[in-house]
Parts: sequence; C-alpha cells; structure tokens
Amino acid sequence: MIRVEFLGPIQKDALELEINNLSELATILQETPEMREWLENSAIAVNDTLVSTLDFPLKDGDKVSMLPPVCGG
Amino acid sequence: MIRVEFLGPIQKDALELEINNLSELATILQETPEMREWLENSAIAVNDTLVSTLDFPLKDGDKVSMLPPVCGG
Amino acid sequence: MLKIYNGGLNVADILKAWYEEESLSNYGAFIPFIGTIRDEDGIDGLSFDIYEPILEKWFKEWQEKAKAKNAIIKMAHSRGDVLLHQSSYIAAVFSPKRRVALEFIDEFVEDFKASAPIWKYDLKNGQRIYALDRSTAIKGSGLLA
Amino acid sequence: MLKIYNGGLNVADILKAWYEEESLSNYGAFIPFIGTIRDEDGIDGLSFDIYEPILEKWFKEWQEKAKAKNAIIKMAHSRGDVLLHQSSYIAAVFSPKRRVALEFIDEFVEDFKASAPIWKYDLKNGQRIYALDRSTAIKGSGLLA
Repeated sequence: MIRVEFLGPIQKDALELEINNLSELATILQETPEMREWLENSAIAVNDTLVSTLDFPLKDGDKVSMLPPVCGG
Repeated sequence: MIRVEFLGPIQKDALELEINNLSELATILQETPEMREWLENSAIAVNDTLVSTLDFPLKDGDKVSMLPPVCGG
Repeated sequence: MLKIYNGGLNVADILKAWYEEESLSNYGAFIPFIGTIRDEDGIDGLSFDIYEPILEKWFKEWQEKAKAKNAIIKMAHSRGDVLLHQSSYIAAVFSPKRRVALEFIDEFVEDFKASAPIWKYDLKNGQRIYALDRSTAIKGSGLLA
Repeated sequence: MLKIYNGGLNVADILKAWYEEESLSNYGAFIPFIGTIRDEDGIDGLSFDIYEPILEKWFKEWQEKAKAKNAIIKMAHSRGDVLLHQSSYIAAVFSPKRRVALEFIDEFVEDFKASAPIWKYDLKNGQRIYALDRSTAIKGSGLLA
C-alpha cells in the first residue's frame, strides 16, 4: 500500500493506494476533479525526497507527498 | 593660512601654510622625506570633502586633510 | 540549527543566543536576515504551514554547502499565526570572511523562498487565505499533470 | 543612525534597540552585518582611528541612497582597542522588500571597506601596528604624488 499525502493548502485527505509507480498515481489524480488545479503547480516527493521522473518505482509502505507552491519567510 | 592635517597612521603634526592651491601643497610635501611613502596612497579632502584635482583653490581658513589607506570593520 | 516556533519570533532573544553560541568560534562575519510581517492589503497577519521532514532535508543540504565554505547557517521560522509587525523568519550565516557571508545569505534566502516547504496564508476578516499569487512552484512541479 | 563607541560593541543590545526602533515602521526585511575580531596572526586585538567629519558625510550620502529605495541604514563602529572575539562593526539595512535589503547591505558594506575614513591597527606584543597590507587606498588617492 502506498500512502499519498496532500500538503499545505490542498484540502484533501490522504489516500492509500495500490500502485506501482508515479504514472499510475498521475492517472488517478488526473481523474479527480478537485486535484486539477494542483497537478500543474505541485512538486512530488517520495519518502520525503523530491523526485523528477514518472518512472519512479514505488514499493509497499512508501509515502508520496504532493507539495503545492511555497512561500516561506 | 591653510591648515594641513595628517590622519590615522601618518605620524606628522598639522602644518599651517600660506598656499593658494593643492599644487603648492604637493610641491612642499614632495620635498618632505617622511611624506614620500604616503603621497601615492593617500586621498585629499578640503574642508572634509574629498577632492580630485590639483587646481583646487584654497582660501584663508581652509582645512586640508590627508587620508591614508583605510580599513574599517 | 533549525528551529520552528509557534507564532511570532522573539528576534532579540534569538539573535543574542546565536551570537553568543558562536562567540568563540572565530567567525569574522555574522549576517542575519529577519523577515517581518508588513501591514499591507488589509491583512491582520499571516499564517504558516510547514512540512518539517522535507524542510529539515533542505536545511541539511544547505548546512553541507555552508560547511564547504567554512561557514555555518542557523534558521528560525514561525508555524501558525503571526500578527502584523511580528517576525516570522530569521536566517543567519556566520563565516570567517565577509564576502562568503554576503554571498551566502543572499543565495540561502532566495533558495529558501523558492524551495522550502512552507505555505503562507493571509489572515483577513477571520479567514485564512492561501497566498497563491505570492507563492513559487517548487522546481520540478507539474510532474503528475 | 551612526554611532561610534569606545571599545567593543554590545551586539545583542544594539540589535535589540535597532529592531525595536523600527518595530512599527513596516519594513519587511532587516539585515544586519556584524564584524568580529578574529584570532589570527598572533594578534591580541585590533585598534581603530576614525575621522568622524568625513565618516558622517559618507554615511549621509548612503542614507540618501537608502531613502531613494525606501530603505534605511544604521551603523555602529568601535573607536580604540577591540579585543579578540569582540565585535567592532555593525551595519544594517531595513527595507520593505528583501531584494533591496540583500543588495543594499552588500553594496553598503563593500563601500564602507573601501571608503570609510577608519584606520585599523593590529595589537601585538604591546604595540599598535598599522594594518597597511589589509587597507585600501581611497578612490582618487595619489593626487599629491
């Protein structure tokens, strides 16, 4: 099971999904209406490390986080 | 009378001179052995404003200051 | 040294503590950057969410970059609500020489603004409104779009 | 605000005072630069001569430059002897926005090093030795050579 968390202003509870890579997550979220505004401008981390490829393999217990635009300070 | 002051590390008492411009001061100081090491690396102020030309006219009561290399901080 | 505080920062105390911590470390230059909530656009304050696991990794990478220049960094940030004219952010560089410190504080603060996983909200009329228009998409965003 | 102190600076007190003075001025960014005497080359400390009339004119010009950017500057410097690990210099910029502050503190500190009429001496074996090799000739030097 993969846990998907939505950080900061994204008003969405975490998901628990049976997926094998980020491509499968992309497909699921693209079909989720309230996620559309966030897909373009959010970064993705797996186990708290930012990733840059959809091929990224996921294994049971991994945590995926979605990070919308930031503004600290 | 023009007062000439030597600032910071220049070990020299102030002079009171009858001169009309900085060129005349240059001539006097170039003939003063202990000043030779300072002439190349010092800036000149008249009445506490830095000047950049030897033609600078001096009038009675003016103060000329000689400023050697600086290092604040 | 990265520390998250609930609410506004006590700037004087934090600066004093950081200065004293390094008082015998032989750093010639110390440059803090202090960010304070401005009264603008009719806000009552700002509020912050922080995702600490990634913030800590980001900070650790900057600690390594600092170390490579014989410098160190310290940072404090607020979580939750911070009212007008209170401060929410302090970042600081200590280094032996001034050029390293002057360049490092600039790079560090700019990357902080672009990359640190912190989300800002305007407090206005009792609401907490995400400041999307002042926010920056993290490098690599849009991967799932 | 330019103030000269005899001996080392009380950094915590000065930073606290400056921060509090501007606490309602609506500046979003505050960047102090603090210079501290390093233990190096076997010195016991440094000593400073200052020519205040020209320092004040120089500072006033920078106040004007700051004003043109809606910023302000403050500065404190030591006169006389400052021992190892004490601080001799604090410069600070307050501005509404961070970019102005980050750029201004750099320009201000660099011009200070190149232009401010302050002379530095090493304190070593009971002597006060002019630090010529670390000093910079003011722009336009050599006029009388």
